[in-house]
Order: sequence, then C-alpha cells, then structure tokens
Amino acid sequence: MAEPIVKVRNLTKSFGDLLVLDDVSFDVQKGEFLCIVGPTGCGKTTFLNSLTKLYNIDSGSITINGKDIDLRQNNIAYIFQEYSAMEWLTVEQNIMYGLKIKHVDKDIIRQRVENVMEIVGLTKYRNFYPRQLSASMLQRVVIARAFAVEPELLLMDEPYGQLDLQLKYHLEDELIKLWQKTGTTVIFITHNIEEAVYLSDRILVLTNKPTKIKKSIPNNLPRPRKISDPEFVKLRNEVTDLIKWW
Amino acid sequence: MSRKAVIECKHVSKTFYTLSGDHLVVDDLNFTVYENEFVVLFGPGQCGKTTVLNLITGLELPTKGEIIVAGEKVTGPSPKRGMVYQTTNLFMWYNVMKNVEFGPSVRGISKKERRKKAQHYIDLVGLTGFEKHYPVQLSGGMQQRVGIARAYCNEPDIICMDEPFGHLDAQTRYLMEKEVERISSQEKRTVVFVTNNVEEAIYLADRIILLRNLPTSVKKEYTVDLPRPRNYVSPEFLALREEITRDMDPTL
Amino acid sequence: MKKSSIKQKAGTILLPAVGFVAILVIWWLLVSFTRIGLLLPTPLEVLKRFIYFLGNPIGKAFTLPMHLLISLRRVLTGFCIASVAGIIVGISMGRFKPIEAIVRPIFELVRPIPGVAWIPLAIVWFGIGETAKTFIIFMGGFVNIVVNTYAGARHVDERLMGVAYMLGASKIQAFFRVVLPSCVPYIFAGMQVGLSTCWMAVLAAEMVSSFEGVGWVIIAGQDINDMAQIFVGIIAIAVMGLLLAAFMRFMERILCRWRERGA
Amino acid sequence: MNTAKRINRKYKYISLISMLAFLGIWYLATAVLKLVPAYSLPDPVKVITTFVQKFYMKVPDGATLLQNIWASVKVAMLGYVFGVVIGIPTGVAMGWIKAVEKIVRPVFDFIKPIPPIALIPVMIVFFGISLQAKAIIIFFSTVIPCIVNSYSGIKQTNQIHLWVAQTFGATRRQQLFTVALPSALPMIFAGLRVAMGSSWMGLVAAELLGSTSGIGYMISVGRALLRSDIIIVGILTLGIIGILISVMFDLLEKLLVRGGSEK
Repeated sequence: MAEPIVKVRNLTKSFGDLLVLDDVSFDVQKGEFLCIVGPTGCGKTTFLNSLTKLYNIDSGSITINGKDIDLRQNNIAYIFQEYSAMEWLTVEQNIMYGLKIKHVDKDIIRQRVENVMEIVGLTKYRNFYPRQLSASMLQRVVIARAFAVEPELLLMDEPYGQLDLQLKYHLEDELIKLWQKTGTTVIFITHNIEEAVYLSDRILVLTNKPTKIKKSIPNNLPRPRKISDPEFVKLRNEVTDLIKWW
Repeated sequence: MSRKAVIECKHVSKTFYTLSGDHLVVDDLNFTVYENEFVVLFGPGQCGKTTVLNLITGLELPTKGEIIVAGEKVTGPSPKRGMVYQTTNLFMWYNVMKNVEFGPSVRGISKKERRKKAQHYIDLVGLTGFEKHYPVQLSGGMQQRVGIARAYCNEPDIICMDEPFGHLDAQTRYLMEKEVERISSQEKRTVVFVTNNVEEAIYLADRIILLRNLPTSVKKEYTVDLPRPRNYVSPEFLALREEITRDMDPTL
Repeated sequence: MKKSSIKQKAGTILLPAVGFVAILVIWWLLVSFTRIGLLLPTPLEVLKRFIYFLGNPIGKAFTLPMHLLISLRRVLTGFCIASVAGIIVGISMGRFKPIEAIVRPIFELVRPIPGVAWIPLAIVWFGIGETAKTFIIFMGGFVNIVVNTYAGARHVDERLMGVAYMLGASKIQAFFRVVLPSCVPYIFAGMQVGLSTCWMAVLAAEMVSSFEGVGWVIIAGQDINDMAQIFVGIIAIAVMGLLLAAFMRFMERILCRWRERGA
Repeated sequence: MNTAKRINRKYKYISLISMLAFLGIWYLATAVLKLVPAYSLPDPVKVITTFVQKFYMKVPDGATLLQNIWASVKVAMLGYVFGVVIGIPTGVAMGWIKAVEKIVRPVFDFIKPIPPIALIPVMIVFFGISLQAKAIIIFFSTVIPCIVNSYSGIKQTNQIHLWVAQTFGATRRQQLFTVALPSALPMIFAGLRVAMGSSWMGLVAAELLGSTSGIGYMISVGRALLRSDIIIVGILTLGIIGILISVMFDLLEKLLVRGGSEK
C-alpha cells in the first residue's frame, strides 16, 4: 500500500479539565473518502479543528505527506458546520476568496469559479450578497468556495445537515463526481449514517467523550450506490449498532 | 368506519399583496384531515407550506375559498388551533414553566390548575427538572420540546407543526421523531405536520399529502400503513421513499 | 484557561500598569520641565486638592460630594421624565401605524438638534431656575430613548405575536407579555446612551448658568484660573459617570436575566 | 395599484396633515391668540422671515447665516478629521494586537467617561477662545466613539470567518485586511455616525460657552438680546445640517458597506 497522505499519531486535546480527544491515531490514504461518525457531542468538530491546528493540541503529531501540517503550504479546504459565507462579499467574490488568498492566476480563478458555480447552481446568483440568500444557498456558496481551490485535503463538517433533501442528494452526487475527477482526499464528518454509507470508502466510528476510535469499517460497495440495496442496508445497520445512540 | 372530518380545506387560494406586486402562493388547495389523524404535508423547498399552516391556524386569511376546522370557519387565530414552529419561537423572557402555561394563563385558568396541567406536559416531553430554566439555557432539541409542550398544554383541537426539527442535527432529529411518535400515541390529537424530509414524513405519517411547488396545491396523496414503530431501512419503507422522491417537483 | 502560566498572569497586570504609569510620567515631566507647568498642576497636586475638597467647601456653601449630589439630582429628575415619556412615545410610534404617521414627522424635526442647543431657548422660556435645567436634560435623554424604543417596538417578532394570539391571548395580554418584554433590551440600550447624554447636558447647563453643581465647579475654576479645581471637577464627573454606567449594567443584568446563557 | 401601496399612501397623507396641524397650532397660539409673549416664542412666519433675512443681514451677531455655518463647519471638520484619522487606527490596533489592547485599554477606559464638554474650560485656559480650543474639543468628541466602535467591530469578528481564512493559508495581515476589517466596517461606520453627532454637540457647547463666530455664537447673541426668533433659526439650522449629514452618511454607507448593514 502507498504511503498515507495524512498521519495522525497519539492526538490528545483537552479543554481545561475536560479531556476531549484521547490518544487518537489513524491514517488517511491519498485519494480516500473517509467518513467519521459518532454520537452527538463526541468532539467530532474538535477533532477536525485540532487536525487543522485551529486549536492547539496538547500532544501528538499530525503530518501531511510526512511533514508537519502547515496551512500556508498545504492546500486544504475546510467546510464548517456553521454558515461561514462572508457577508461583505458577493456570491462570486466568496467563491473566489480562497483562490485570491493563494494568489492564483486571474484567468484560472475566472475559469474555476465559473465552473464551480455551475455545478452548485449559483450562476444566476453571482452578484447576490449572503443576506439575500436562503440557508441552503449559503451552504452551497461555502461548498463552492472549498471546491474552487481544488484542495489536496478537503475537510467537511456536516456540510449537508441543513439542506433540502433533494439538493442534498444532488450535492452528494456532485461531491462524488468531483472527488473521482480530482482525486482529492476527503474527510467528511456526519451524523447521518445513510450519508456516510452512501459516500465513503471507509467509515471511522468514534466513541463518546473522551473520544477514541471505536472501529474502522471499510466500505467497498460498488458505486453508484443505491439506498435500498440489501448490502447497503446491512452496512447501515452495522454502523448504527456500533453507535447505539438510543 | 366513517371518520369525522376535523379540517376541511375547500378551494383555498392565497395572494400576498406587497410593494413589489401581488404573489399567488396557494392556488385552489383542497384536502381533508380526519380526527386523530397524523397528516404530513410534504413538499420541496419554499413551496408555501408555512402559508398553508398559517391559513389553517388563522394567522392569515385565504383570499378565496374557506377552511373549516371542527365545524367552524376559520376567521382568525384561536386557542383551539395550536402551532409548533421551526425556529422554536419561545418567549425568551419566560422560563420553561411560564412558557408552557402561557395558554391556560392568558385564558384565566387558576394558578394551581394550570401548574398541574403544565407539569403534566413538561413531564410528557421529558423536561422534568428544567421548569425554571430560560430557553437560552436549553439545547435546540430541548427548546423544541418546550414548544411542543406549550402547544399541547393549551389542549387544542388540532396541532400544526411547521418543520419543527429542521434546525436540529441528524441524531437529535431521529430522537425527536421518536418522541413525537410516543407523545402523539399517548395524547391522541389531530396533527398536521409540515416537513421537507421524506424519511421523517414516512416515519410519522398516517397519510402524506405531497404538495406542488409555488403556487401550492395538492399533487398526490399516500396512505402509510406500515406498522409502528417504523423501521427506516425496511424494504417497504425504502420503496415508499423512492416512490415519493420520484414524484417530487425538482427544486434546482 | 486554568493552566495559564505565571508569565501570562504577570502580563495582564503589568501591561495595563505600563499604560497608566506612562501617562502619569509624561504628565509629570511636562509640568516639571516645560512651560505648560505654568498652567497645569502636577498629578499629585490634583490628588491633594481632590481629597481636600471632599471635606471643605468649593466656593461658598457646598463640598465636592454635595455638588455632585446636586448635579445627580438634576440628572435623575430629567432622565426619569425622559425615560417615561420616551418609552411611551417610542412604543406607541412603533406599534400603532396612525400614531407613527402623526408623531414621526414632528419627532424627525426635533431629532437632529443637539441637546445642548436647547439651552438658550430653555433659558428664554424658563429663566435660569431648575425647570430650565430639567428641560435641557430631558431633551438630552428623550431623543435617544425614543429612537431605541421605537426600533425595539418595530423589531417585535410578529410570529411571537401570532403564537400569543394562537394560545388565546387578548391584544392587551399580548402587549404586556410579548411586546413589552421583547422591547426591554432595546429600551435599556437607549436608556444607557440617554443617561450619558443627560450627564453631558447637565454639565453644559450648569456651565452656562448656575450657582452650584459640578459643571459650576469647573466653570468657576476657569473664572479664577484654578486648573487644579477644573481637574478635580473633571475627575469627579468621570468617576460619577462610571458609577452610573455600572449601575445601569447591573439593572440590565437583573431585568434581562433571560438573555444570559450561563449557569 | 395594489393594496399595500394604497395603505402606504394613506399614512403619508396623515403625516402631511399632522405637520400642517403642528404649524397651524403654533401660528394660532402665537400670532392670533398671543398666548405667549413674542420674545419667548415668535410665530412661524416671523421665524421664516428671520431665516431668510439672515442670509444677507449681519445683525445682530456680525455675520450672515452662511458665514456662521461656514465658521462652525470649518472647525467641526478639522477636529473630526483628526479624530477619525487617529481614532480608527487606534481602535483597530487595540482590537487586533493583544499587547496594544492590554496597554491602551485601561487608560482608554479611564478617559472614556469624561464628557468632552467638561474639557472646554481646560482648553479655554490653554488656548483662549480660539480655533484650536474648539477643534480639540471636537477631536475628543470624535476620537472616543471612533475607537470604541472600531475596537468592538474588530473584536466581534466571527471566529469562523477567521478560521476560513486560516485554513486557506492566509497570513495574519491577509486575515486583517480580508476578514476583520471588512466585517468590522458596518460597526466602524456606525462609529463615524455617532462621532459626527457628538462632535456636532461638542461644537455647539463650545460655541455657546466661548466664541466669536459660528451658529452657537449666533444663538447665544440671540439669547442675550432676547431674540428668540434668532435662537430658533439657529436651532433649525443645526437640525437641518444634522439631517444633511445623516443623509450623506446613508449614501456613503450604501456606497462603501457592501452586503447591506444591519437593518
């Protein structure tokens, strides 16, 4: 097997006396689609924020391609759970934001932004400000902004939680298409087990606080997947039983 | 078995007059809801589902047609028709107890009696011990429980729920769906529940009414006969889910 | 947070001290070594004078605390009237369209006039007695309170009104149980701004015409060219301003308890 | 025409009638019924005549209305521009750089509650009745709201937006210029507006207390001569300029603050 792109070793993080992440170690292969599921409040968001060093970690190491993670060097995009579209920029300017920060060539920016806007269906709204958009459109803006930088590592924290179902299905399929086309590595956090089974190559099940890895389940169902397929249902039930949240 | 009709929507249309012009939101809507039935109004995106609920509860009046609830024509809001909202719409300045007993209190029911009643519903939604908390101190799911208790505590003929779990995360949502099922089996009421989530619709409904996109009207109805509690991954459940998804209007 | 190192703790105490010490040193240096010393007293002199005036009268009759109390009484009288009137006008303008249509144009005419500009007119109308001062202070606070209350009344969530009606509330019940409580935070914001402008207005009024109060202390200092007395007055005003602001925050904490997440 | 527009128009008529009624009552009470003496409240016709006359007559204060306006506006602009140029960078630095915050904030908290009006006598002692004295008063009235608002604007930057920038690899500088400043812009603008109001108030107070030109001076001359028509013309002028300034700010805000500000 090839060298993993992301290596996490003995990651530990606590807030005051509250231990949130307890000695977590795992690898992510290049081009892999990894879904992380776990009970509510198990620190999944802390997990991603520690991974990107937005939080200082207490101990352990995180490397990308064998080097310490560096947000300036590595091309990472992170889609947060909260709405993170910038109110003072138009839809188009929001989508350009990451590319501008990275000083990408103007022509490439133009081309990528057009392309990505088309995919998420925002072309008509390019000059709108976030205040004029509905919640689900705002989330599309954020998703487009992340896709536009064509990241080597894409982190998504429940990006589709608040979306209309049909739109969610549409964007899930688009995500898969983009992922297959660009070969990017995706770490996707979700509460929705069906979503996890639908999207992932592998599912990482977390325990309650302090968070550890309960199990890593490979998911080799053929794509495109079908939710009523008995194999699909079987895997979905297996993960549900592992979490046992009710 | 002949069933008693509780809500009758007859040729209802609604136009909004705004400075930017007139908007036809509901167009010739017809449906009936029977006593103690759990009906889900299901439709894509912003298709005017909330307007339909506002018409039923009397917050808005239809431009054409009429709505009859429990034999009376709807002409304005009334304590006989309760509502649970998407954004919880609690009175932020009252604690849980005062929120729940708001209805009985404004109708002049004695303190002792209304406290007893409110306590019953607080216990029913599983918030025992949180009576003195203010809404900001509660999580989204708990706030939604207060909203449900508040609507039930007024003992209305019908209860409307407008995407009550739209803002909750998937796990809390599953939990709340189970709760609503438990509550509505313990306290039989006529419920009109609006959602855009198919799973939720099939899990809860006795009958699903699929709505058309703007202007809103009835597209199709489905009777759900699956045994309760329902299994999200049973073949029948998944088959119905795919059928409904296929029938929906595209929103993109 | 708990594990913050000694270094950090030292920083939170030391750095602010650096700021204060720097100001005092610069002041002291300026006074001691430049010609400004002819006009400006040293910090120590001001402090000494401040303590002296706590027990001894400024001018003929009143000690510094008495002057403060006189000013405070004027402020509170005007402020209370402004609050009551402002809340009534603001809410009725925000909730009742016809009243808004009638009152708003006249209010818009008054709104942009700075509070102190009323002083001469007040003196012409009411002489230089207490009525004139109360009027000036009233005008200072009134506008801010109306503006904020009006905004609050317009921001009442119509869906919440719907909830109340649907639960069986009458119009009057909905007003007292929904409109009023949801305006409270706005009213408080207005009252806070209003109180500080009232405090400004009383100063201006006392400086233009009076025989007592902190404003007079300052202007009397100017008349006899006593800089230390002016500074004592300024410091007294600042301290009183801080106390009033703290009091308002305390009241807000009590009345708006429901907005706090903690506990 | 649709229903909503028709209702809107109805309220516009009510507003118009209310304005006319206000003027009518004023006229009745003064010119017809003579309820109050003319030196205390002139009738509206007299006010308008005086207003027109003041455009070319220099009596009683030695300058035409426009000359007075110019004198006031000149001073106000001078102090205001300095206040803005110093206040906003200070506030931004306080909000963005921890060390600056720790050193400057306590000093600033101490200065903040001092009403600029209280500094008028100090400035008069230092500089006499001069342009500098007034400009410094206005500077103080301006700088404080500018600092307060830009500081809290920067402080209120949404953490999520900073994180977005960080994960895209933005430097600290890029974060300031692409996230913190644009998101604080509406707050900073609100600060500029508040500063304009308080500097205008400071100016009037300064001119009332000691000056030889300007609208405030004209008003105080009017008071000394019991010419209440002059006082009212002065107050109205202040109000009209206030309205013009606020309209100008609305336009600027529309132009500069993108994405719409809080409504």
